[in-house]
Amino acid sequence: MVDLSVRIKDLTFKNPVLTASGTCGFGEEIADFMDLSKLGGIVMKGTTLKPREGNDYPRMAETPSGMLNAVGLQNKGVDNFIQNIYPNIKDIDSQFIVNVNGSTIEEYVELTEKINELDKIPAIELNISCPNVKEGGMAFGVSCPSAEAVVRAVRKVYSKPMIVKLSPNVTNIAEIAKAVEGQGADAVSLVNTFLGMAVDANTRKPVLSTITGGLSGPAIKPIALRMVWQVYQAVKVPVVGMGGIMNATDAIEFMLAGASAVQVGTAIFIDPTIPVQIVSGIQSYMETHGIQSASELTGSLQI
Amino acid sequence: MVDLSVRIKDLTFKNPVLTASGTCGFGEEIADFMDLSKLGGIVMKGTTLKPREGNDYPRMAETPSGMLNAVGLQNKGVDNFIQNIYPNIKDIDSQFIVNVNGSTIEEYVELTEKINELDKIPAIELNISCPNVKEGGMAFGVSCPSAEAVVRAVRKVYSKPMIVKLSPNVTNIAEIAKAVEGQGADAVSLVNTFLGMAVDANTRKPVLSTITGGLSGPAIKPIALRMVWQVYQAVKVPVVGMGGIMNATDAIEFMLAGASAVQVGTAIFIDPTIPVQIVSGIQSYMETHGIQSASELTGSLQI
Amino acid sequence: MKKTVQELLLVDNIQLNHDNFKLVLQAPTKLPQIFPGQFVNVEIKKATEIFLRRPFSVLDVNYENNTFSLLVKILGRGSKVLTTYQSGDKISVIFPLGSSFTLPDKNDRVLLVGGGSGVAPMLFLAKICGLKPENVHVILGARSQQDHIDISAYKAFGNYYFTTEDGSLGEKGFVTHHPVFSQELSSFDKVYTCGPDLMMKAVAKEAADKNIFCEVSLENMMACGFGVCLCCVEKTKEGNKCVCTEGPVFNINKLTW
Amino acid sequence: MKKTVQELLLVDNIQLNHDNFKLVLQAPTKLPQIFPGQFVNVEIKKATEIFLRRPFSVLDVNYENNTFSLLVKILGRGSKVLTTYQSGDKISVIFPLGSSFTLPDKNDRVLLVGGGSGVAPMLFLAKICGLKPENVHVILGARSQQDHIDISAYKAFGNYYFTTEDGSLGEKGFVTHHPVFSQELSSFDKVYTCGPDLMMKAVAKEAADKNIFCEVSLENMMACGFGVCLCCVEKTKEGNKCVCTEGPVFNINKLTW
Ligand SMILES: Cc1cc2nc3c(=O)[nH]c(=O)nc-3n(C[C@H](O)[C@H](O)[C@H](O)COP(=O)(O)OP(=O)(O)OC[C@H]3O[C@@H](n4cnc5c(N)ncnc54)[C@H](O)[C@@H]3O)c2cc1C
Ligand SMILES: Cc1cc2nc3c(=O)[nH]c(=O)nc-3n(C[C@H](O)[C@H](O)[C@H](O)COP(=O)(O)OP(=O)(O)OC[C@H]3O[C@@H](n4cnc5c(N)ncnc54)[C@H](O)[C@@H]3O)c2cc1C
Ligand SMILES: Cc1cc2nc3c(=O)[nH]c(=O)nc-3n(C[C@H](O)[C@H](O)[C@H](O)COP(=O)(O)O)c2cc1C
Ligand SMILES: Cc1cc2nc3c(=O)[nH]c(=O)nc-3n(C[C@H](O)[C@H](O)[C@H](O)COP(=O)(O)O)c2cc1C
Ligand code: FES
Ligand code: FES
Repeated sequence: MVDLSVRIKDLTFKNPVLTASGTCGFGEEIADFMDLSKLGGIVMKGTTLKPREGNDYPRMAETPSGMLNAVGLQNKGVDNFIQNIYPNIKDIDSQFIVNVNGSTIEEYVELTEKINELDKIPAIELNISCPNVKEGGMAFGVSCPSAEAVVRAVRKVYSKPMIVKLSPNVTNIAEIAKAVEGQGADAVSLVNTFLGMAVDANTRKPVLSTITGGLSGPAIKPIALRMVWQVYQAVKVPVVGMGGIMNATDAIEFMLAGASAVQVGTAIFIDPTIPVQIVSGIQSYMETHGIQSASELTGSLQI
Repeated sequence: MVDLSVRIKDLTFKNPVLTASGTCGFGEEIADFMDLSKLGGIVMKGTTLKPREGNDYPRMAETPSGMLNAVGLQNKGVDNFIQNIYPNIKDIDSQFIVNVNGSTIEEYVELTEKINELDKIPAIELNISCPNVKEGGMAFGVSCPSAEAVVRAVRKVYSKPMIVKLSPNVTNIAEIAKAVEGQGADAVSLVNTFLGMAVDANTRKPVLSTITGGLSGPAIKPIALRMVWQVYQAVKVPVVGMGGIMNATDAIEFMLAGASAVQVGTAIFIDPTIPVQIVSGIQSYMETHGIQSASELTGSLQI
Repeated sequence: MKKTVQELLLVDNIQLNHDNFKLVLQAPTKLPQIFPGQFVNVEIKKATEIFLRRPFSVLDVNYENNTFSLLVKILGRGSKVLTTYQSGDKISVIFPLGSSFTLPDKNDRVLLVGGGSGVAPMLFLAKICGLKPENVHVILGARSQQDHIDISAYKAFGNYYFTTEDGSLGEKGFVTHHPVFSQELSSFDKVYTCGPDLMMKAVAKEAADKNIFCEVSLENMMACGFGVCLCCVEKTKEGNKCVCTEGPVFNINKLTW
Repeated sequence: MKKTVQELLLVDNIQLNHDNFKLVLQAPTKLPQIFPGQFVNVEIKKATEIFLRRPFSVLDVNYENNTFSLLVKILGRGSKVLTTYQSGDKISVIFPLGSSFTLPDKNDRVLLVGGGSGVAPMLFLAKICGLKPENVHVILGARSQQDHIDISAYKAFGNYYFTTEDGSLGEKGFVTHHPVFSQELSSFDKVYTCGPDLMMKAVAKEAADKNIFCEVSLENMMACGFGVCLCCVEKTKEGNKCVCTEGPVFNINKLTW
C-alpha cells in the first residue's frame, strides 16, 4: 500500500487532494456526489467578518478552457458559519479549512480570532488575493509590504497552521512568497484567479457586472504550474498548488513542480467527483511508478 | 462602404488586422494562403543583430486552448534580413514591421539603426517582452526603469513610428505602458506571451528544453483583454491588442476594450486564413452595427 | 433528492422544428423522481470550445424505461453541437437539479405560460399536475408558426392557445396579448411561467396586479448548477439567492421585479 | 506546390487493426500532386481538449476521385477522436506540406523500412516510385502480428518482409535484425525509412556504415506545419532546420545522428 498522506507543519492530510475555496461551498453542497472523508481536505468558501452580498449578476463568463467569476466573496459572515455550518461539518473525517478574507487588517485579525476558537478547524487559508472585491483582497497580495503586514498581524493571533494564498497577478510571485514566509506563514497556496475580462461584442458591454473578474480553469494551468515551480525553489515552507487541475495527471504535474498538496477548483463545476477520482489516480500513478509516499513526488521533477 | 483604415501616429494601416511577430514568418511563408496585401500589416519574426539558433528542441507544448513556445528568437540576423528578405517584401502593398530584439541596449540601438535605413519598413515593434531568451528580452519589460532605458535609447536613433511591445508578466502593465509612453513610444502593443510551464508526468521532466516557455492562444484572451482595457485608460498613444484572437468577434472585443489595431498570432497555426477572415468579419460587424470607421470601435465599450 | 453525475445513453434525438430538438436520455439505473421546473446539467464533449456544462430543463420522464427527455433549442455553440449527437452516444449529465414548481391543489384552475425553450417545463407540468384537463390552460408564445413545436402528445392534459409575433399561428402578439389575460386571468388560482425574461416579467406583472399566485422559472448563466459557485444569483427581497438551488422556480413575491 | 486550407469530406474510415485506421478524404477541387513523405495537418474539432492540428503523412492519392488517404494510429487524444469521425463529416486540412523522399532512379534497387505509422509513406513510395517490383524491398516492423496492417493492396509493387518483437509474424526482433540488413544491404542503392526515432536511427546507422544513400522522415512536435512557428526544429549539421518545411525528409548526411 502506498502512503498518500502529506503534511503541512504538524497537520496531516490523508491525501494531497483538497477542494479549493469558493468551488465546493462548505463541503455539504458536494456531499451528494462523494464521501467527503475521502478528500485530503476541504477549503471552504471565502468567509468574512460580516455578511457580504457579493457582486451583482452577471458574475460569470465562460472563456476558452476556463471561466471568469466575479462572485465577490458572497457569504453570510463568520458568525453564521460558526452557528450554522460548523456544527454540521465538525464531525466529518476530513480537514476543513477556513478561507479568511478582510477589507482591512483589523478585519482579518478579528475573523481569525473567531476561527481560532473552533477546535475542529485545524488551519486557515489567508486569502490576500481575491480579485473581485473593491477593498482589500488582491490589493494586499500584490506587494510585499502589504502582504507582510496582513500575515504578521494574523500570525500574532493564530498559532495553528496558516496557509497564505497568493495572487498570480504579480511580476514576481516568488518574492511575495518569501515575504510571507518571512512573517511566519506555514505554507503558501497558489494560485488564486488571474484578473481577466470578457466583452460582449454584440451589446458592446462588459459581460460581468464588475467589468473584470477572476480567471480560473485549465487555461491558467501552464502559468500556475510555472509559479508553483518558482515558489517551490524560493521558499522552504510547503506549497499548495492549484490552477486548472482537471485530473490526476494535472495534480501530479503540480506535485512534481513542487506542490506538497493540490487544490481542485473549477473542475468541480464540470464534475464534482473529480477530486476523489484524482485521489485514486494519484494512487495508481504511485503504484505504477513505484513511489511509496506521496510526499516523494513533491519537487521531484528531473531538470 | 465602411472605412476600415486605422492610424498609428502618421502611419495608416488599411485595416486594423496585423499578423503577430513570430507567427507569420516574414509574410512569405503565409503568402500561399492569402493575398498579403489584404492585411493591415505584418509584424515579422523577431530579429536580432546577430543570427540566433534559438533554443533546443522541444520548443512547443500544447496546453488547454493554447500552447507554450520556447523558440528563443531563432533568426538569421538583421543583415540576412536586409539582403535576402527585405528585397522580396518591399513591394508588397502592406505594412511590414520589424520586431526588434536585443540582449543589451546597445544591440537594440544598433539593430534599429540598420532598420532605420530601410525605406519600406514604416515602423518597428520594440520587443521588450520575449520570455524565451536568457539575456535581455522580458527582463527589460518587467520594470519601469529598464523599459524606459531601452525605449529612450532607441527613440534617439529612430524617428518613424515605434511600437513598444509589453510583457503581461507584471503586476501593473498600465504603469509600464505609461513609462514607455513617457519616453516617446508612439504606440504600445500587448500582450506578449505569459511565462508558463509544462510537465510530462510520465517522464517526470519538463516538456520544453528551456523548462518554461511563453503561453499564447485563446487561453490568455481574458487576461490580455483586461490588460488592453487598463492600458487604454492609462495612456494617450494607440494600443495594439493581441492575445488569443481567433476570429472577428475576438478582434472586435479588443477594439471595444481600447485597441486601435489588433494582431493575430497563434490562430495562424490553426488556420492561416484567419487574419483575412477577421478583416471581412470586422467589416460585416461594422455594417451591421452602422459603424462608419473602424477607429470608432476603439474604446467604445459601454461601461 | 440525491444529485448524481451519470453517463447517460442518448436513445433518441428528434428534430422538432428548425431549431428545436428533443433528446431522450436513458440512465443505467432507476431514475429518481423528477418534477417540472427541475433541470439537468449536460456536458458537451464533442466541441472544441465548450468548457462548462449547459443546463436544460426536463421535458418529460419515463420511469419504466429510466429515460427522460430534454427540449434543446439551438442558441449558441453548445446547444448546436448537442443537437448533432446521435443515438448511442454517451452524455455525462448531473441531475436532478433545482427546485420544482409548486404542484397545484386538486381543484385549482391553472394557467401555464411558456415561450422559447421555456415550453419544456410547462408541458411537463401540464402532464403531471394531476388536474382535470379543463382546469389546465396553456399559452405558448413564439415569434412565428415555424418556431412552435408540435404539442399533440400533451393535448390530452389541457387546453392549448398559441400566440405568434407575426400572427402566423394563433393570436398575434406576445403571450400576454392573448385574450385569456384580459378576460379570464382572475379565474385562475395559479399561474406558472417559463421563458424569456421579458415574457415572464410581463406575465408576472399581470398576475401580481390580480394578486394571483405566480411562479416563474428563471434561466441564468450557471457555472456549476448545484450550488457551489454562487454565480447564478438573482436579487430577491431576501438578498441574493442561487437560482440553481434556491430556484430556478421562484414565487414572484420573492423577486424584486 | 501551393499550400491550402480546405474543408475535405471524409468519404471512408476503415479500421485496419486494433489501433490503425485508414481515413479517406475528398477535396472539392482538383488535388495538387502529392509525393511520399509529404504530410497534411488536420483539425480535430470534435474534441474538447484539442487545440492544435495534428500532422499525418499521406498514404495514397487517387487523382481521379480527388481523394487521398491517411493512416491514423491511435496515440493520444487527438488521434483517438479523429478515428471516430464518420463518412460525411467535414474535416479542415492544410496540405500538401513538407518535402518528399527523393524518388529513386530508374534502375535503383531500394530498401524501404517502416515502423508504426511510418508505414504510410513507405507504402506510398513503394507504389509510386516507378521501379520494377523486384527492385523494391520493404521491411515493416511492429511489436507483434496484431500491430501489422494488411498490405495486400501494395503487394504488387515490391517484396515485403515483416519483423515483430515477439516473433508472432516474420522475423523476430527489430527491423534491423532482419537478414536483409546483414546479408543484402550493400545491394541497395537507396534506403528510405520512416517510423519511431530509435528505429530510424538504427537503420540510418546501418546505411551510413555501408555508405548507402539514406533518407529518413522525421516526426516531431509541430504547431503550424507550414514554417512559421519554428517549433519543429531538428539540429542538423547546418544548424536548426524546420522539419515541416525543410523536412520531414532528410538525408542522413545532414543530420547530427
Ligand atoms: C435552469 C435552466 C434551464 C434551462 N432549460 C432549457 C431548456 O429546457 N431548453 C433549452 O433549449 N435551453 C434551456 N436553458 C438555456 C440553455 O442552458 C442555454 O440555451 C444554453 O446553455 C446555451 O448554450 P450555448 O452553448 O448554445 O450558447 P452560448 O454560445 O454559450 O451562448 C449564446 C448566447 O446566449 C447567452 N446565454 C447562454 N446561456 C444563457 C443562460 N442560461 N441565460 C441567459 N443567457 C444565456 C450567452 O450569453 C450568449 O450570448 C436553460 C437554462 C437554465 C439556466
Ligand atoms: C510529419 C509527420 C507525419 C506524421 N505522420 C503520421 C501518420 O501518417 N500516421 C500517424 O498515425 N501519425 C503520424 N504522425 C504522428 C501524429 O501526428 C501523432 O501521432 C499525433 O499528432 C498524436 O496526436 P494525439 O492527439 O493523438 O496525441 P497527444 O495526446 O497529443 O500526444 C500523445 C503523446 O504522444 C506524443 N506525441 C504526439 N505527437 C508527437 C509527434 N509528432 N512527435 C513526437 N511525439 C508526439 C506526445 O508528446 C504525447 O506524449 C506524424 C507526425 C508528423 C510530425
Ligand atoms: C466561482 C469561484 C469562486 C472562488 N472563490 C474563492 C474564494 O472565496 N476564496 C479564494 O481564496 N479563492 C476563491 N476562488 C479561487 C479558487 O479557489 C482557485 O484559487 C482558482 O479558481 C484556481 O483554481 P482552479 O483553476 O482549479 O479553479 C474562487 C474561484 C471560483 C472559480
Ligand atoms: C511560436 C511563437 C513565436 C513568437 N515569437 C515572437 C517574436 O519573435 N517576437 C515577439 O514580439 N513576439 C513573439 N511571439 C508572441 C506573439 O507575437 C504574440 O504576442 C503572442 O503569441 C500572443 O498572441 P496570440 O495569442 O494571438 O498568439 C511569438 C509567439 C509564438 C506562439
Ligand atoms: S450555478 Fe453554481 S451556484 Fe448556481
Ligand atoms: S511546425 Fe511550425 S515551423 Fe514547423
